[in-house]
Amino acid sequence: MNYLDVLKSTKNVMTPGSSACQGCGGELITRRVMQIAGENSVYAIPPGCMAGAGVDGWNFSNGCSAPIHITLLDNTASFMSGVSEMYQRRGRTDVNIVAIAGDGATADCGFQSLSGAAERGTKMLYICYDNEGYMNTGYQRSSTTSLGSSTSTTPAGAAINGKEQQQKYLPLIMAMHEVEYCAAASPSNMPDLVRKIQKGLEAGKRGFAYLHVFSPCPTGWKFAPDQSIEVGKKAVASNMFPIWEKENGQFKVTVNRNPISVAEFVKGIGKFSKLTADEIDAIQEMVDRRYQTLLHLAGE
Amino acid sequence: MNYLDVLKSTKNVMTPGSSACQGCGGELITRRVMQIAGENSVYAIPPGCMAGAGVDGWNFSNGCSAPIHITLLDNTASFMSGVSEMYQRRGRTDVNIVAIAGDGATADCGFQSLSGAAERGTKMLYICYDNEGYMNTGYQRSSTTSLGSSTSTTPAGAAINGKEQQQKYLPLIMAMHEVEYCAAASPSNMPDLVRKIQKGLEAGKRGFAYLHVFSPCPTGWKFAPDQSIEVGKKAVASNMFPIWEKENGQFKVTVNRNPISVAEFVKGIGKFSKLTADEIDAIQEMVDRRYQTLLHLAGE
Amino acid sequence: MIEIRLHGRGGQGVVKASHIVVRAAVAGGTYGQFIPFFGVERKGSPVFGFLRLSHTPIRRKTQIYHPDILMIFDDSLISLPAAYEGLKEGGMVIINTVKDIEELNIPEQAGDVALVNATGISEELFGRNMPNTSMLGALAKVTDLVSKEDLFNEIAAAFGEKNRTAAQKAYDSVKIIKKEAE
Amino acid sequence: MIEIRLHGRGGQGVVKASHIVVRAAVAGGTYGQFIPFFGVERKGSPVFGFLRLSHTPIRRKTQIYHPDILMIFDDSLISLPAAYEGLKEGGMVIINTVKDIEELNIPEQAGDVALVNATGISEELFGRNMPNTSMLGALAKVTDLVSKEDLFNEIAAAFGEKNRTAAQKAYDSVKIIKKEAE
Amino acid sequence: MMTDKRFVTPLGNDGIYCLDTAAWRTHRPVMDKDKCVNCGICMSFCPVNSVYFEEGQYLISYDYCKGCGICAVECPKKAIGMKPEGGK
Amino acid sequence: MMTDKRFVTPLGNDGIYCLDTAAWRTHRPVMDKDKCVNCGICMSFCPVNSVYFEEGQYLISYDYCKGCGICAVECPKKAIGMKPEGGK
Amino acid sequence: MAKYTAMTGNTAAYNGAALCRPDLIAAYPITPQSSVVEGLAGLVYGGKLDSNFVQVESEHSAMSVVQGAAAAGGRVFTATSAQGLALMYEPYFRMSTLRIPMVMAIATREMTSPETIWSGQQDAMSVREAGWIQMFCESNQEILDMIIQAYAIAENKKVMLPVNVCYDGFYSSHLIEGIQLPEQAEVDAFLPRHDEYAYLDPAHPAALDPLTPGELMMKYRKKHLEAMQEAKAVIEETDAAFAAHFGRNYGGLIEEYKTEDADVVLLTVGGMSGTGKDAVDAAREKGIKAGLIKIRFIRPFPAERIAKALAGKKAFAVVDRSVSFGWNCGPMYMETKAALADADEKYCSFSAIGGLGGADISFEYLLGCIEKLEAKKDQPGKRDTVWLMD
Amino acid sequence: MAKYTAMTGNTAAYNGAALCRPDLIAAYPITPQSSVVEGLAGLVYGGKLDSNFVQVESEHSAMSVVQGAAAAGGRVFTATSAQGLALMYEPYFRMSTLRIPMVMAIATREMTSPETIWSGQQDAMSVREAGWIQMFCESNQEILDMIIQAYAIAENKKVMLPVNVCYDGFYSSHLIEGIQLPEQAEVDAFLPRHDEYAYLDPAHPAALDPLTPGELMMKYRKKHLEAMQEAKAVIEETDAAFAAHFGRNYGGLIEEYKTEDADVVLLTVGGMSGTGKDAVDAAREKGIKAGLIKIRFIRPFPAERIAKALAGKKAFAVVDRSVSFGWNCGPMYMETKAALADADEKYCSFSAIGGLGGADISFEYLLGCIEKLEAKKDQPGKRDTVWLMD
Ligand SMILES: Cc1ncc(C[n+]2csc(CCOP(=O)(O)OP(=O)(O)O)c2C)c(N)n1
Ligand SMILES: Cc1ncc(C[n+]2csc(CCOP(=O)(O)OP(=O)(O)O)c2C)c(N)n1
Ligand code: SF4
Ligand code: SF4
Ligand code: SF4
Ligand code: SF4
Ligand code: SF4
Ligand code: SF4
Ligand SMILES: [Mg+2]
Ligand SMILES: [Mg+2]
Repeated sequence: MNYLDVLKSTKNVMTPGSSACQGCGGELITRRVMQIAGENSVYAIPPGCMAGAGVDGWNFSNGCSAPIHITLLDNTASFMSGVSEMYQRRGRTDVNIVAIAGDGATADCGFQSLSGAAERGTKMLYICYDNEGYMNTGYQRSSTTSLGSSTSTTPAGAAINGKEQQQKYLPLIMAMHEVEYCAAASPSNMPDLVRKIQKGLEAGKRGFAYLHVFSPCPTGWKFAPDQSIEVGKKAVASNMFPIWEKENGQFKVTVNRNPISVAEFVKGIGKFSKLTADEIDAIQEMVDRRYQTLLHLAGE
Repeated sequence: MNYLDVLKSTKNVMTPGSSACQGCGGELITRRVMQIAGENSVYAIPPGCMAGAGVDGWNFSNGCSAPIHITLLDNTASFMSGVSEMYQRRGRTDVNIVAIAGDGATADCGFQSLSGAAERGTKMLYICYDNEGYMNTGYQRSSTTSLGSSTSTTPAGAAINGKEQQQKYLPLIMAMHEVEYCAAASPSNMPDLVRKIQKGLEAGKRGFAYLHVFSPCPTGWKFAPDQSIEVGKKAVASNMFPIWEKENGQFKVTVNRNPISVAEFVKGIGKFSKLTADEIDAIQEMVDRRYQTLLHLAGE
Repeated sequence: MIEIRLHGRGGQGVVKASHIVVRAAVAGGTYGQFIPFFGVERKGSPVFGFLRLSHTPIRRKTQIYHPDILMIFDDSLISLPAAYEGLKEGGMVIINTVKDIEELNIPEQAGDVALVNATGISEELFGRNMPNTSMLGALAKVTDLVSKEDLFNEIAAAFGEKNRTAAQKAYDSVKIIKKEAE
Repeated sequence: MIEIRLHGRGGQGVVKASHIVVRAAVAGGTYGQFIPFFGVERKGSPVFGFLRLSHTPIRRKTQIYHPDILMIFDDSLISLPAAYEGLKEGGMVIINTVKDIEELNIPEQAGDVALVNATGISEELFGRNMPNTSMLGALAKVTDLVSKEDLFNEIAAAFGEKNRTAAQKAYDSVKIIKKEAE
Repeated sequence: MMTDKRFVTPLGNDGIYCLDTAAWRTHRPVMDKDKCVNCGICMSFCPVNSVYFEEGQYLISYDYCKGCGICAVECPKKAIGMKPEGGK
Repeated sequence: MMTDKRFVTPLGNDGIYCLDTAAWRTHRPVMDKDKCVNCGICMSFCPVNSVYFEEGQYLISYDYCKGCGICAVECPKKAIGMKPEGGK
Repeated sequence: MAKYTAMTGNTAAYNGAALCRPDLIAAYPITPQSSVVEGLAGLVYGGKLDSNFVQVESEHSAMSVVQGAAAAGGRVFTATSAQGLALMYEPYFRMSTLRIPMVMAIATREMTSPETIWSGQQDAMSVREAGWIQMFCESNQEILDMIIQAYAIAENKKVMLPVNVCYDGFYSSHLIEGIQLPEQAEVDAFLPRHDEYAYLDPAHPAALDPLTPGELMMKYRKKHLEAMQEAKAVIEETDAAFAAHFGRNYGGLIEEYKTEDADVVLLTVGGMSGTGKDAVDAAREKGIKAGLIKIRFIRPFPAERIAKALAGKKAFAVVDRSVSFGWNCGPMYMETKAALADADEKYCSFSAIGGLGGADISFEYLLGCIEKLEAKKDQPGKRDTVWLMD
Repeated sequence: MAKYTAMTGNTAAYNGAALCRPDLIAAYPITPQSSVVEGLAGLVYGGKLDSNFVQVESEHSAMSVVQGAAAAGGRVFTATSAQGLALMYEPYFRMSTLRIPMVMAIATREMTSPETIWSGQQDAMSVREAGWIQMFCESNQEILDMIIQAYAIAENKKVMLPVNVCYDGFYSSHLIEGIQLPEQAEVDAFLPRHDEYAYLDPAHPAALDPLTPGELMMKYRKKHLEAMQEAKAVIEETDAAFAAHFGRNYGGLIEEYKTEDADVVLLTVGGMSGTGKDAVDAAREKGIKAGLIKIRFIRPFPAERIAKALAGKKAFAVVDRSVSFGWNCGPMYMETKAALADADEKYCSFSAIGGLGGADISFEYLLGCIEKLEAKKDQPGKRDTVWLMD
C-alpha cells in the first residue's frame, strides 16, 4: 500500500489533543507509529516528552485507545519483554508489542535493559524518537546530543562550548547487536518512515526490531516550529542523520553521494549558534567517517 | 621492547597464590595486565572469578601490591570514572586507571555503566576477560556465551539444546562507541596481547580504551587445564574470536583467510558436546558473517 | 500578610512575574514567598500560583485557598470554576481584560476590582501578548507590601526597560472599581 | 543427636558425602542436617561442614563447636589448629590416614579413634584420591543413627555401585582404636 | 493494578485525555483548494493528525490543530497560508 | 572507608593474600634443559607466573605452580614434562 | 502422596515455586541464591515445567520482566539476594505499589560494604518500607510451603500485593534436611489459577498507571495500607487452610513457643528460631520460664499479636540478624518497642544483634540472652544493645 | 558580607553545594531536582566554580562516579529525587557502609506507583535503613545552610558518614523566598578542606573493601551504629559552631517550638513545619496549649531528644508526608512510639498522613490535628491514623 493510503486508512490511536509543543517531531513520529500499529497492540512509553504530553494518560483519562503503560525510565525494554513473553505464551502472536521511547530512556538510563532485550531476541518493536536530549526535564544533554549543542547541562559558556563529546551513535550500536531488524529513519522522509514502521512491526513478530527516528525538537533546539521537517531534511541531506536499515544481516543505506555540509545543517538551529569553526570541522569529520563506515558495511 | 623482555622485566603485582583454577585464562590475562600496568595504577575488579580468586584481597590481606577495589558488579566503569576524574584533576596523569572485569560485569550487569563511561570519554583502560559466562557463581549463561553452550541456566535438555541466542559481540559494539582505542585479543597470541595492553594503557591516558580478551575457562567449558592456550589458538584460527583493533577510527584486522571450521573448534570442549549439526552451521554462518563485517570495516 | 493567587496560562509568565514580586519584597526588606502550582500541562493550559507578601517572616508553605487578591492574567479563565473560588470576603480581583465589569461574573464576596488591559499594553509595546509585567504594574497600584520602585527596578532588571514602561502604563491606566458600601 | 564436624579440602567431596548421609537418615526415618561452611576458597583449600543426626527433629541451625565426631578427610589437615578444636570429651575421630595413631596428635579429650585408608581405597578403585565414599563406610561402622543399608544405597544411587564397594571396603577395614579407660 | 478497577484507567469510562490544543493557535492554516493538487504531503507531515482526507480531498480540521505551520511550509504548491487568528 | 585504618587494608601491614597453590599439583612440570631453546614461550603462557628468567635461562618455580600443564603443552620443543607428584 | 526427601533451602524454594506453576520466571544468579535460578532453568529446559524462562542481564531487568508479564496476566516468580535486591529496588518498589501479586524468594545475605557474600538479613530488612509483604522462614519445609502459601496470600482479592519469602542465606539456602514434597495435584487443589489480571490487553484497552494527582495518590496509599492490614487476617486464614490441606501449619504472623507461662521471651526471625527453641528448652531445664516468639511476617508487622503474646511477661529480647542504622539496635527490636508503646507492662528488654556477614548465631549466644533476661527481669527498662560476638 | 536575595529551594541547594567547593559533581536530572543539576553545570561551565562536572547516563552512575571520586580523595556532591534515588540504591547503600563522607541533596518526591512526579517524602523515608545520615529542611535558608553543615558533620572524624539534605519537592524546591547568601570566604573559614582520604592511591597501595568475614563485619556494623550515635553530638556542635559563625542556627536534631508549657504537641518533618508553627500560634490564640517539634534529623533518629521534649506532655500527633506500609501509620509516628516505649507518660496520640503525591498539607489540616489532640488529651491511648484529605 502506498504510504498515503496507509495514513489515510489508519486511525488516530493517540489522543487528538496532546500537549507536545507545536511542530514537535516526537508527536509526529508517535502518531505515525500508533496509527500504523493500531489498537491491537500493547504500548509502553516511558517518562519523557511523549508521556509528559499525555500520551500515556492522566489519572482517570486514558491518553490513547489501546492498552498502554508508562514504564520506568530505565526498564521499558525489559518490562515489554515480560509482556511479549506472555503474549507468545498465550499464542496471541497477532498483538504488536511496541515501545516508543526517547533517546534518554533508550541510549542512557534504559540502555542496559534495551541491550538485554535485544540480545535475548524479545519479539517486539522498539522505537526511539531521538530529540538528542532530555527534553521533558528541560533539555539536558543526553549521550545522543551532538557535539557543541548548548543544553542546560552543557551550556555554551566560559569553560566549554556546548557538549564536549560526539554523539553516541545508537542505531549502529544496535545493529551490532545483530537484531532481527534495525533501521534509522527520519520523519522528513515519510514514505521511508512508514515503510520502516511496517517492516519493524513485522520483524517484531519474529524477533527484536529496533527503529531509531530523528526527532526535531523546535523548543529544545530553538528553531521555528514550522521548520521541523526542513531540519529533518537537512539532517538527512548532510548525513548528520543518514537513513539506512539492516535486515537479514545486510545493511542497506539510502545513499547520498553529494551531501550538504554540516555548516549548512546547523544554520538557524539555536542550540548550535555558538559553534566554533573547529567544532563544525570535528562534526563534519565524524559525519564523514560515520557515513563511510555505513557504506563499508553496506558493501558500497 | 620485545614482548618477552616486557614480561621478563615486569613485576608480579598480583598475589602469587590465587585460587583461580588450574589453567585459567582469566588468571593469565589478569597477571599480564597487572604486570604491564604495574604498581603506579589504580585497579578495579568487580565480583567474578578474579575477585573470587582473591585478586582484590580478603579482609586484612591485600591481593596485590597496588591500590584496588572490588566495585559492584554493575558500576565498575562509572566508579573508575570518578577515580580517573580525580587523578586528572590533581594532575596525576601518570597513574594508570585500569578495570579488569568479566563478561557478565561488562556486557550484562555493568554494560550501561560501561557505555556511559565510553561515551563521556573517561580516561581509563577497561579490560574484559571474556570466559563467556558467569563463572564465579557457577557458570550461568551470559550474553557473550556462544550459541549452543550448555550452562547451568541453559542446560542442554529436553526443551533446549544449550544457549538459544548467538553471543552478543561486545568488542564491535564498543568499537561503535567510537572510543579512543578498542581491540580484541587472545592470550594464545601473547605478543599481540602484550602490545594491545601497552597500547590500551597509552590510549587510556587520552580517552576511553577498551580491550576485550578471550578467556578460556577449563572448569566451566569443560576441557583439560593444559589445553587453555590450544583452545585460544583454535578460537582465533576458526574466527570464533577474530583479533583486531581500532585506532584513530581505523579498523585493523589480523587477517585469517583460511580459517579452520567451527566444527573443528568445538571439538573436545565439553560445553559444546551436545551441539547439533544445525547449531554448528548457525554458528559457522554467524562467524563468517561477523568476520566479513570486520573485513568490510577494515576496508579489506 | 496578604495572600495572592495568580491565574494564567502556560506561557504568560506567571512564575516569572511572581519571582519578581518576591525579589522586590526582599529588596525592600519585607517578606515574599511564591509557590507555583505543579501540573503536567504545558503551553496554553491554565496554570496558577500562590504569592504571599508580609511584613513578618512567612512560615507556612501551603497553597492558598482564601486569597486576599486574585490576579487573573487572562479573562477567558473566569469561565473555569477554579478562578474565583475561595476569594476572601472583600478580597480584590485584578484582571487583565477589556471587558466591562458586568461581563466578568465578579463573585458576591469580592471587594474592589482592578481592570487593566495588560494584553493591549504588551501587544502595543512588544507586538505580542505577554501580560505579566503589566499585571505587576497594576499590582503595584493596589498594595504597599512591596514598593513600586523596588518592583519596577526588579522588572527592568529581569526583562529590560521596555517592561518598566509596560508596568508604568498599567499602573497609570488600571481602573479600580470600588465596591459600593452596602 | 550427634554432631559431626567434617574437615577436608575443596574437591574431596565433603559436601556431597554429607548430603548422602542426610538423605540416608531421611530414608531411614531419622533426622539429618548438614550445613557447609562458606568460605571463598576453592580447590585444595581446607573446607569444613557440620552434620547432625538425630532421632528427633533437628531445630538448631548453627555451626558445631563441640562435635561428637570429627571426620577428617585428609590427615594433612591435622596441622591446622581448627581440626581438633572443641572435640567433646570422649568424642570420636575418624581419619583418613595410613599413619599410626601416634603420629596423629590425637587430642587429650578424644575417645575412640577410627583409622581408615580412604585415599588408598579410592586410588585403588578409581585411580584417584576421592576419599568421600570410603569415609562414609567408616562412619557407617561407628554410628547407628543412619543404617548401613540406607547409607550404602544412597551412595550407590549418587555415585554408582563402585562407590558402594569403596564404602564396604572402608567399613571392613576401618581400624577402631578404643580409648583405654583411665 | 489495584483491586480498584479505576486504578487501571478504562478507556471510554472516563473519556480520552484531550487538551484543547486549538487554543494554542496564533495562526491558522488555510488551504487554497485552487492551488492544492491533493498530494497529501500536508497530511503526512501534520504532527497533530489535523489534516484528513474526505471525499477525494485533503482538509484541515481545526479541532486540535496547533497552528505549527508545518503544512504550510511543506506544501509543494504553497497552497496553505497561515492566517492570524482573530485575537484570543 | 571507615575511620578505622584497618578497614582499608594496607599492603604489607598484614601481608599479601596468598594461597598455597603448590599443594594443588598432582603433576609437576619438569624442564629438560637439553631440549630447551630458551624461547620463553612457557613463561609467556604460565597463568601463575611460575616460570621466571634468571641468569640467561628460563626456570620453573614450584612455590605456587598449580601444575596445569600449559607450559608442557605449549613448549615448542617438548622440553617440559609433567611428572606425578609423589603422593600428597 | 507427598514424598519425604532431603533438600537444601534453595532446592525447596525452586520446587515450591515450580509447584505453583508460574507462567514466567526471570531471575539473575547471585550467591547464595544461584541454585534457585539454576534449578528452575533445569526444570523448564528439562521439559518438566511449562513456564517461560526469560534470560536477563541483571536483577533490575529480572524484576521488570516479571512486572511486564504480570501486567499481561501471568503468574510470575523470581528470586534474589542482597546486591541483586538493591539493584532491582526501583521496579521492586513499583511492583508493590502497582498492587501486582507475585512471589519472590530472597536467600538473605549481608549487604556490601564491607564486601561480603555471606548470610545476614540486612538486605530484606532494609527494604521493608517498599510496600511488599515480607516473611521469614525457619526450616526448608517452611520455605517450600510458604512459597505456596505466599501465592495464595498475594492473589487474595483483599490483598493483591507481592510477597517476599525470605530465608537465611547459607544457613538455610545451603542447609540440607528432610522435607515433605507435595504432589502437584495437591498444590493445584490448594492454589487454583488466579483470575487473569490482564491489564495490558487490547481486548480491554486501558492505561496502566497513568499520571495520578495527589488526592488520588492519597486514596491509593490508604488502600495499600489497608490491604496490608487485611493481609493479617488473610495470612492466618491461609495458614489454617494450608493445615487443612497438607496437615502442616506455622502459626500465621507469628509462632509462639512455650510463651504461655513464660517470664522471659526471646523474639527471633528466620533460621535462628530453631536454635532459639533449643535454648528455651535448655533454659527451662535450668528452671527459667523462657519462651520464644518467632516473628514470621515482618510486613505487615504483627504489632497486635506480639503485644498480646508479650502481655503479662516480664522481659524480652529481640534477636536481629541486621541493624537499624539510625537506632543503635536491631530493626525488629525497634519495631517491637513501637508495638509495646501503649502496653501496660514495664518490660525489661534489650536488643541483640548477631549473625551479620556470615557470623553464626550459636545456641550459647541465645541461651546467654535468656539468662541475661532472667537476671534482670524484675528491673524494668531498656538494657543496652548486645552484640553477639566474642 | 552575606547578600540577602531571593531563591528557590533548588537554587539554594546548588549555591550551598557550590560554596562547599566540591571537587567533583555528578548528577542526573529528575523532576523536581533538575534545576540543581543545571545550576551546578551553569556555574562550572560558566567558569564560576572549579569542579569536575561529570556527565552520567543514570543516577546509578551518578552515585558510582562520586563514590569513585571520593575514594580517590575528592569532596563530592550529587542530588536526586524519588526514582533516581531508587535507581541508585545499590551504590547508595554502599556509600554509607564504606563510611565515605559526602552530601547528597534530595528534593523529595512521591514514589511511583501510582505514577507521579510530585511532592512527598516517601523516597527518602523508605531508604532510611541504608545507613546515611538524613535530615529534612523547612526553609530555603535552611537548605543552603544545612548543605554547608552537612559537609562539616559528614567529614567529622567521629562520624565519617554521608549525609542527605532533604527538602520538599516543589513546596520547597520550587518555592522562592528570601535568603542570606554567605560569602565564599565565610564558608571557607567554617568548612576547611577535609584531609584527603585518598584510599585508592599508588603512593599507599591498599585494597579498599576486600572480602570481609563475619566477625569483622560485626565490628564494622557496630562502629557504623556508634558513629551514628556519635553524630548526634556532632550535629548539635556543628549547629552551635554554625551559629557562632553565621548568626543562625536550627536546634540540631530537633527544633522545639513553644513546647515548654504545651499540653499537646505536633511533630512535623520538612516544609510543613512552618505551617505547623502558624497552626500552633492559632491554637494558642484559641486557648490551646500547643507546641511543635520539628524532627530535623530522621537518621540518627533523635529518640532521646523527642522523649525528653514530650516528657510531661499529654498528647501528640506526628504528621508524616509518607507512609509505613507495614504499620498503617506514618514512619515517624511509628518510630516516635518506639522512642516513647519506656516513657512514664500514657499519651494520647495519633498518626496523621498527608501531602502525598503533591497533595497539600494545609494550615487547616494541622490546626485540625491540634484541636483533635486537645479534645482527647485526657484520654490516653492510640487514636486511629488520620488521613489528611477531604
Ligand atoms: C530513574 C529516573 N531518572 C530520572 C527521571 C526523570 N526524567 C523523566 S523524563 C526524563 C528525560 C527523558 O529523556 P528522553 O528519553 O530523551 O525523552 P524526551 O523527554 O527527550 O522526550 C528524565 C531524565 C526518571 N523519570 N527516572
Ligand atoms: C547486582 C549483582 N548481581 C549478582 C551478583 C552475583 N555475581 C557475582 S560474580 C557474578 C558473575 C560475574 O560474571 P563475570 O563478570 O563474567 O565474571 P566471571 O565470574 O565469569 O569471572 C555474579 C552474577 C552480584 N555480585 N551483584
Ligand atoms: S520539548 Fe521538543 S520533543 Fe518535547 S514536546 Fe516540545 S518539541 Fe516535542
Ligand atoms: S571457573 Fe573458569 S574463569 Fe573461573 S577461575 Fe576457574 S578456570 Fe578461571
Ligand atoms: S500539501 Fe498542499 S498540495 Fe498537497 S494536499 Fe496538502 S495542500 Fe494540497
Ligand atoms: S498547522 Fe500544524 S497542526 Fe495545524 S494542520 Fe498544519 S501541520 Fe497540522
Ligand atoms: S617453551 Fe620450552 S623451549 Fe621455550 S623456554 Fe620454555 S622450556 Fe624452553
Ligand atoms: S604447570 Fe602451569 S602453573 Fe606450573 S609452571 Fe607450567 S604453566 Fe605454570
Ligand atoms: Mg530525548
Ligand atoms: Mg565471565
